[in-house]
Amino acid sequence: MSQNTATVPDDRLVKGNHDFASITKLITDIPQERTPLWWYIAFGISNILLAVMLAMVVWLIWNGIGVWGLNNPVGWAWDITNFVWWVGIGHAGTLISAILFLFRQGWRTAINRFAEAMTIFAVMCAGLFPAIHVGRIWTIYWIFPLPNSMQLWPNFNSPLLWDVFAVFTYLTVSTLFWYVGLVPDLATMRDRVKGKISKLIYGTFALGWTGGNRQWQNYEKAYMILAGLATPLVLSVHTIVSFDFAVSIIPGWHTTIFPPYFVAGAIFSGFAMVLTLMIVSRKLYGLEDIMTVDHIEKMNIIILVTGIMVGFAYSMEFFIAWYSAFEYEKFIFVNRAMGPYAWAYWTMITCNVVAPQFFWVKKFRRNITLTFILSIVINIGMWFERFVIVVSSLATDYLPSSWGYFTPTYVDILTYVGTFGLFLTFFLLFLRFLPMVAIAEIKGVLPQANPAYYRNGQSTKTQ
Amino acid sequence: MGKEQQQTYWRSLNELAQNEEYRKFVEREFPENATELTDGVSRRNFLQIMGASIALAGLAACRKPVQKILPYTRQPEHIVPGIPLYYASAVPFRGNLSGVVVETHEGRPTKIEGNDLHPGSNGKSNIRQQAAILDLYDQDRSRKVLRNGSDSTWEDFTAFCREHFADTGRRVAFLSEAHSSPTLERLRQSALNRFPNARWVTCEPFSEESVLNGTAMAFGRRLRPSYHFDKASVTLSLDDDFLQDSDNDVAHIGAFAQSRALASPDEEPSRLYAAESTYSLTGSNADHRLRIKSSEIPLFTFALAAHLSGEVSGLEAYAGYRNTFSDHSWISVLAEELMRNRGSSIITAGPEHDAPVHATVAAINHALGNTGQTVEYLDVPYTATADQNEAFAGLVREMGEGQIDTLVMIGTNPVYTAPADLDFQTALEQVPESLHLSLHYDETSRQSSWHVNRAHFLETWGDGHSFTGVRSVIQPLIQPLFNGKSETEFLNAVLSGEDAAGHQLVRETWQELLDGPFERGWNEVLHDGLQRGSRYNAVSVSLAGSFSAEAAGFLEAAEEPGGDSVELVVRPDPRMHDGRFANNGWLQELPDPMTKVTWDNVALMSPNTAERFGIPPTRRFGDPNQMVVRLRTASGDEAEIAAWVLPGHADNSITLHAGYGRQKVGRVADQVGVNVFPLRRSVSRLYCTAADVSATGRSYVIACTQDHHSLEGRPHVQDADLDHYRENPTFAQDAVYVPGIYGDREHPVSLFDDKQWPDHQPQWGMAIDLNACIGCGVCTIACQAENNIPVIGKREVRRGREMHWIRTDRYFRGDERGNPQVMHQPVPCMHCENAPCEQVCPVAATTHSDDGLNQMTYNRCIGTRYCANNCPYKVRRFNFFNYSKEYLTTGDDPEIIQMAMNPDVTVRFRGVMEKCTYCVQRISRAKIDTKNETGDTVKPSDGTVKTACQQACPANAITFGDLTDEKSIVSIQKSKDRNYLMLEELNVRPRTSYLAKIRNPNRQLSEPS
Amino acid sequence: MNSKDKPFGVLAEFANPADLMDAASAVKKAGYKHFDTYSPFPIHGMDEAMGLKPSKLGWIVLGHGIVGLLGGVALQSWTMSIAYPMHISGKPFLNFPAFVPVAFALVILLASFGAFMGMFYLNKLPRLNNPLFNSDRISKATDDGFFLCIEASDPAFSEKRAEELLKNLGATHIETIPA
Amino acid sequence: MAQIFPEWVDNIPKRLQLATIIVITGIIFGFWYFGSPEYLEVGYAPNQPIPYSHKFHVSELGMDCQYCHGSAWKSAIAAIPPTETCMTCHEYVAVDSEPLQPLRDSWETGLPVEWIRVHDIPDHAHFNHSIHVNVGIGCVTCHGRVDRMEVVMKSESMSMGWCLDCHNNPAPHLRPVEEVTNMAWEPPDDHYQFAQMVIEKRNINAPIYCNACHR
Repeated sequence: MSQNTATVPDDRLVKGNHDFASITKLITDIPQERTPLWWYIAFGISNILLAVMLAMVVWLIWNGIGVWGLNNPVGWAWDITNFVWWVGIGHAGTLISAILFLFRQGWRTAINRFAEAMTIFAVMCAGLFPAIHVGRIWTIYWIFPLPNSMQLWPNFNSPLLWDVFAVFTYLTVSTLFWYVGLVPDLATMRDRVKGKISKLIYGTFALGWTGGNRQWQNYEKAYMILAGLATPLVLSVHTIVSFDFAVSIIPGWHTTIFPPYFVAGAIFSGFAMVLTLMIVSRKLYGLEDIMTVDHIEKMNIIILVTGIMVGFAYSMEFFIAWYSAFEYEKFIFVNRAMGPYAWAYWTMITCNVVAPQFFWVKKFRRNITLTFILSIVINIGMWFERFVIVVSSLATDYLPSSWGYFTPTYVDILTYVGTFGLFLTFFLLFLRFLPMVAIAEIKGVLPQANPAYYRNGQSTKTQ
Repeated sequence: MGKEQQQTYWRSLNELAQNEEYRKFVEREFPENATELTDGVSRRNFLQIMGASIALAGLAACRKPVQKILPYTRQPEHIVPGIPLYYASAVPFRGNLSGVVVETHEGRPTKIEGNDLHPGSNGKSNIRQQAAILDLYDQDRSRKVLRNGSDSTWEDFTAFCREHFADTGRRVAFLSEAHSSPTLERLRQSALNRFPNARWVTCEPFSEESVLNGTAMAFGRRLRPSYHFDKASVTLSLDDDFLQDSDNDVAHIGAFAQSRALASPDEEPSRLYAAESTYSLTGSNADHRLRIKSSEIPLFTFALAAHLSGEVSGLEAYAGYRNTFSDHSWISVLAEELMRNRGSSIITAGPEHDAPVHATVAAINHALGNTGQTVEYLDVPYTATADQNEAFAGLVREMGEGQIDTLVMIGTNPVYTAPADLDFQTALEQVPESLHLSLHYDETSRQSSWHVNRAHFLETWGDGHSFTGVRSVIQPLIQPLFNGKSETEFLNAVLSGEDAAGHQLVRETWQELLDGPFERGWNEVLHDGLQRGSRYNAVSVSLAGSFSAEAAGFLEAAEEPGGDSVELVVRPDPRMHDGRFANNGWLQELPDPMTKVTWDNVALMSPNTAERFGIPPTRRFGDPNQMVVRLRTASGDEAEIAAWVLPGHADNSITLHAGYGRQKVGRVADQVGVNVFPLRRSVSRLYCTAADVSATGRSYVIACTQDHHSLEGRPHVQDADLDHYRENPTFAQDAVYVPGIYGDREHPVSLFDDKQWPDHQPQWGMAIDLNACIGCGVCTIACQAENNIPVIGKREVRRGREMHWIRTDRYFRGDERGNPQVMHQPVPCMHCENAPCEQVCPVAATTHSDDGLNQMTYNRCIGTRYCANNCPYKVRRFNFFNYSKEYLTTGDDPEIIQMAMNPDVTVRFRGVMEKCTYCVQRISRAKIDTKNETGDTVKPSDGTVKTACQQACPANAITFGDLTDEKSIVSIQKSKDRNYLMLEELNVRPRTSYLAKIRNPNRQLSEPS
Repeated sequence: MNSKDKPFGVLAEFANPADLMDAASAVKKAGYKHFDTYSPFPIHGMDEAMGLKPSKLGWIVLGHGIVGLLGGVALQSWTMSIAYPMHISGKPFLNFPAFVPVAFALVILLASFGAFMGMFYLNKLPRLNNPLFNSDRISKATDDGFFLCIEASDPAFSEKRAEELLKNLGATHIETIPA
Repeated sequence: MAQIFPEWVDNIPKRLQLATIIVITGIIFGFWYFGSPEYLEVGYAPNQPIPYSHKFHVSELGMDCQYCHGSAWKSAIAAIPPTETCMTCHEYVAVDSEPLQPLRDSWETGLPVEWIRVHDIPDHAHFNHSIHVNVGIGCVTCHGRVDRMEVVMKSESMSMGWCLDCHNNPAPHLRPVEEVTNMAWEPPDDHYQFAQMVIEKRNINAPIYCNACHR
């Protein structure tokens, strides 16, 4: 990369003896060759799920929030749980693209495109829930500061409003970031696809990119800045999401440790989800050379680290609860572990704290199957984390008289399942029609991309 | 049973408002009352159904919907549209009236309040009176006269009467509910004169007959004991729930609360002992409670009398008598206590207990010199001279033998309520002609040859006396919605075959009753709601000579029930009574004060008894399923009903509430609960012993509004023994350690400069005295009536979505297997100054008003429920479905229920949050009136603004007013040392504070077991 | 495509990034201004080799960021304290701690728009029709080709001399691109 | 490679920018103007069952508002007069006029005349006439020059914003209480001092908190 971005020296980020052309071919061929059968099957299933979700949403809006299992103490349950869960997953993408970029982690190039796409679709799923969880969705535009004949404005003291701004910004910025990264590769596609129509389409979105250095210069700058902006953003978004709870007064919600704890959790689940998707698609598309076992190991290390952070947060919560000498706080945490929701709590602990410990062992870190299984286990665990926080705190708060137990209805469940339809539909379309790896960036980290490589013979090729 | 039936208050949502019949019907019934009433759109508009309906909105999109205004043609005097009018009337119950004032809006009665002038109510009311409005607008009331089940008319009926009763030799039997109406009495006499072979029997499933028999035994006259709890320093309740199951409960509660009132530590509150089987509301307010089986109550009573016989004269009859309770620790202690408080003590016994108990109680009271002090014996001319329960049994026998050829039933529902062993139904089949007057086409109407639809008391003229004999006229507020007839009109038709108006009948009677110029007296009575100075005479009594003989007899007969044989106790339901209120959604949805169960009756039993029959002694949190038990009496009658563990219930005793399991009566009543009258005998009606209990293994879903009944040691409800209070008067305030601001409550640590309320006058606040509150729940109903709170049905309540703005939390404390204490705590919105709900609302739908109210703006709410989540008191209520629309637009003619709505309160739409507003509509009215009168201030004088709950509360537990005026009652209450804030440590600064409860236990009596 | 006799420029292809870089610095030395190098990925040190001034994008972004900040603070302060002041949880109308998150989000949002649109503006994109595309080889520039194009618009341009120079710089292939 | 796009395509972006700007401003303006209560509400003047002319009764006959709408001084509602009120005169005046037939029908049948509502505010807004009238807000302030209306027309938007405009600054709308029904009243030059005096004396602080109107 240009003067201000020298990557941390890391040999053989790309396995196999690839040159520029072969890489181009490897990746740009995917959208060009015949659509494989499995894709149609997967796409069909996703569409069915999507249809289910839409049906549930219509049913909800037609009848009212009552079709969910909510009750008087428990005003939020699966809706907000799913929201936080999806947003959390949405964190990996921008994190990989932005933070790893700033830290010059060359290996990110193999997976960032992929992870960013996942981010955008995950955030779309997340955004759905705050929108449909309101009682009168037809008035939801009131949360935007629009001038109106009532002369009323939203309440900027409300964490929920902060959330709206944060998530909206996050979605927008992630999308811009993703698109900027795509432009040179769209140009590559434009120059390789055969069909007239495809040429027109790719050409249009490539915006006439030439690959001229005068363009590269501004491009690099823009990418830098966006990365610089996205980094605090990605940290702030889940911080603000955690404010929804931390700013409240409910024991189990009103916790200062939430921001870092939520961010760690988000990265944790995000990486897990990236792994899940990556392990599948690298196999299906034979990209083992680009998304190598080294990548998987590196990500497993991050999962291990964040997993430990999350575990630490869990224990810290208990300590602070005891240390605060605040009886309601104490009760709520003991109650989580022993009370009516103990089953959920221990599921969470097993999945989030115990499971990642496998990754202390290098053999496990590099074991694809195990990684795949654990990545799924972790996402289950992280869903339960949010469930435990949201529901168990509300179910047994200050006044014992108003305690109540939450039981989901089929609408709760199907709506959640349905969001996978939404997510996968978009993701499959992405895999099918867009270069799923940042071609230009991969080329940039090849040894032969560095002029020095040619100066002193073959020496740099293998050192 | 078995599976949960969904309780459909509303059959289908499609039966929507605009039906043409009602249009006509309104114009026919009350053309004088037409303002904005007679066309769909504007009526809904006027009823303030928020945001109209989606349909209307759609319409508005294309064209402005045309809305009509329909002015009066001839405007009645006094009526100014938009200003409610108040009329004095009276509510009859079991033959006794309580004076009320009825609020009407453009001719629609919308709210009932107590009548300040009436000694029976002192401006207060109970749940039955509050809920009476809903009975008036009950769509399921019978609307026509029926002859053998097929449509007929009132004219046909009168014609029939003329023809049928022409033969005065007929063996006519009149079966009437209890009454105290001079007019009805007049007609009764003429009836008995007209038909020499006629007989008149009073039929009340739960009556004061055995009380009267008791006094007859003791004093030789059937007299009604009237207790003055305010004068008593010691009260002993023998299985008597006098705070709830009484015709004089409002007065009782007031007096009782007064006797317990504590302005400062050095005052001496009264003390209440309760010996009972079930855990009654009265028991929950007792300082000492003894849980014994109802079948042991007589023994306990006799033992007490025996013990006292040594110390006072008048109880010689009991001298030397001994039974298992003679050595009970309570007996000696009670005896000592009662001796210490001669003349200022009261002993009462449950009205359903047999005569000997009441006789003994009367004897003890008399011997202790309470007669004339705390107990009065009233001579009630409207009670029969003979035992009506026996008379009823006799009548049924004769009916069965075919000796009765015409049965005239004025009210009452014996087919449903009569004791099983009498088998009234088959007896009724032997009667050729049976005439039945009733509000609903009920079980008895179905078996009768004539059914006449009865008018609600708010629709017709009537009269009667209060429990203590204050005479009132029942004045109608609206023309009969369904052309019903009053009992007087009915009986008059039977006698004369003529259709006389109740108005004229009542006036005729009162010609005799009023001295001085009639019209003036009459108007005075109508205006005041009572005839001043009228009351039953208290007679001086002395022990009857025959007493000792009788006593010897029943002492002889008193047998000891086997220790572990199970007794079934059938009591009137606190809400349904004998089932006559079963079609009232407000009462069905009001949680039972002790169990918090709604929409069902259950078999109450102690944890030990439950375990004995294989029922888990504690419920799993959040699990609505209850085990169903099969109960079989010795005589083989059966009922299957869900078991409910009530800590503190006597072991080997099962309490059942009557009034449920009614069939084909109305949308609300049908299929709710189980009918337990079949388990009842005609002799010793209260309980039957040696019952057989077995678990069926089936389970049944119960909708209970309080899942968790322990306080978990939290300091929300502050109470203390009198001694402790005297040592540390501010114990309640000191109970909570308030982090950071301890010892400096005025200036809590805060990120912001402290906003000092009040910066504007007035500032509203409320204080709730837990020492006065007995937990009856009338505040909930009063609030529901005032604030248009919908009934949501069993399924929604079971899901924990109850809508009540003020709830009464009930906590048990202590040994659940033994005799735990109970605490009642009414919880409305606290109107926190630093309200946590406000800051989290993204659209500022809940904010603070200048006068310190926590406002909920429904029409701004988008329904995130974040505020409810963040409310530490969980007082916010969410419209999960379109409850109001279902409640107000379903049924045959929804407009009827719509007429019950308060036009000053917005009806909430689906998806919005709602909560207690401190009755802001009343506040605004008062502020505006004050401003209009004074021209400058918006500060109403103290007491002008009363919240609905405050106005109804018979115990005066709730005070409300302006905090900027340190002379206001609420300020004075809040300045008391017992005053404390719930969850003060959160620094949300609730405007609603509580006054701690003080218990007054007897040191000699160790912890009650 | 219009028929101006003047071509768009001379396009030369080079074997690898290193050669391209050398060529670029040479062309610069030769006094050319209007030229550009084309490569499938950005090449280290090419900016110096071509003698490009640093990008102005940063300033555009800064401007947007400031607008976002001021706008955010202004919006919240005005609505909460002037437009319709409401008592909320006993907090002051100007509750700045609570305004931080939204203001922050708006800064990021506007700044990102700045970076995004600024980049395309500076790169004069979108430009779907580009004389450069008249060349058939140029499409390799997005694959594995390394090109240098001296444009006719350069004052010092003459087709002959440009071809000469580039040939000497070891171009593997040279063509003239019609305008 | 050959060009994919013809040359003219390069002009599209600029044009596009221009177009979007125009469209967006158009939409905003459209909402602001056509969506406004002023546009939707003001001028609503339905034909009534009886062509009652306020112009004639007020201007020509000089009847006072209170004669028919007296409840406005006592109650929240300024009620439409009962048929009775009309008949006090029309039993003798214009007894057989064709347009008055509905009135006479109502008088005989006892069924109300079905007037069409002109001034209608949402169900969740509880407006109280008495408090406004008694501190000196003129009828004309909200209802316009009814004395000039043959057919009653809605002359103000009556949107929440419209209410707030006055509640935020009531002074300009205050007048002596005895002038409340005077349609033609013009504020004198010293009106400002007068208003301040009234606000002082009557301690007028028009509430803008929600419960003032929404209960």
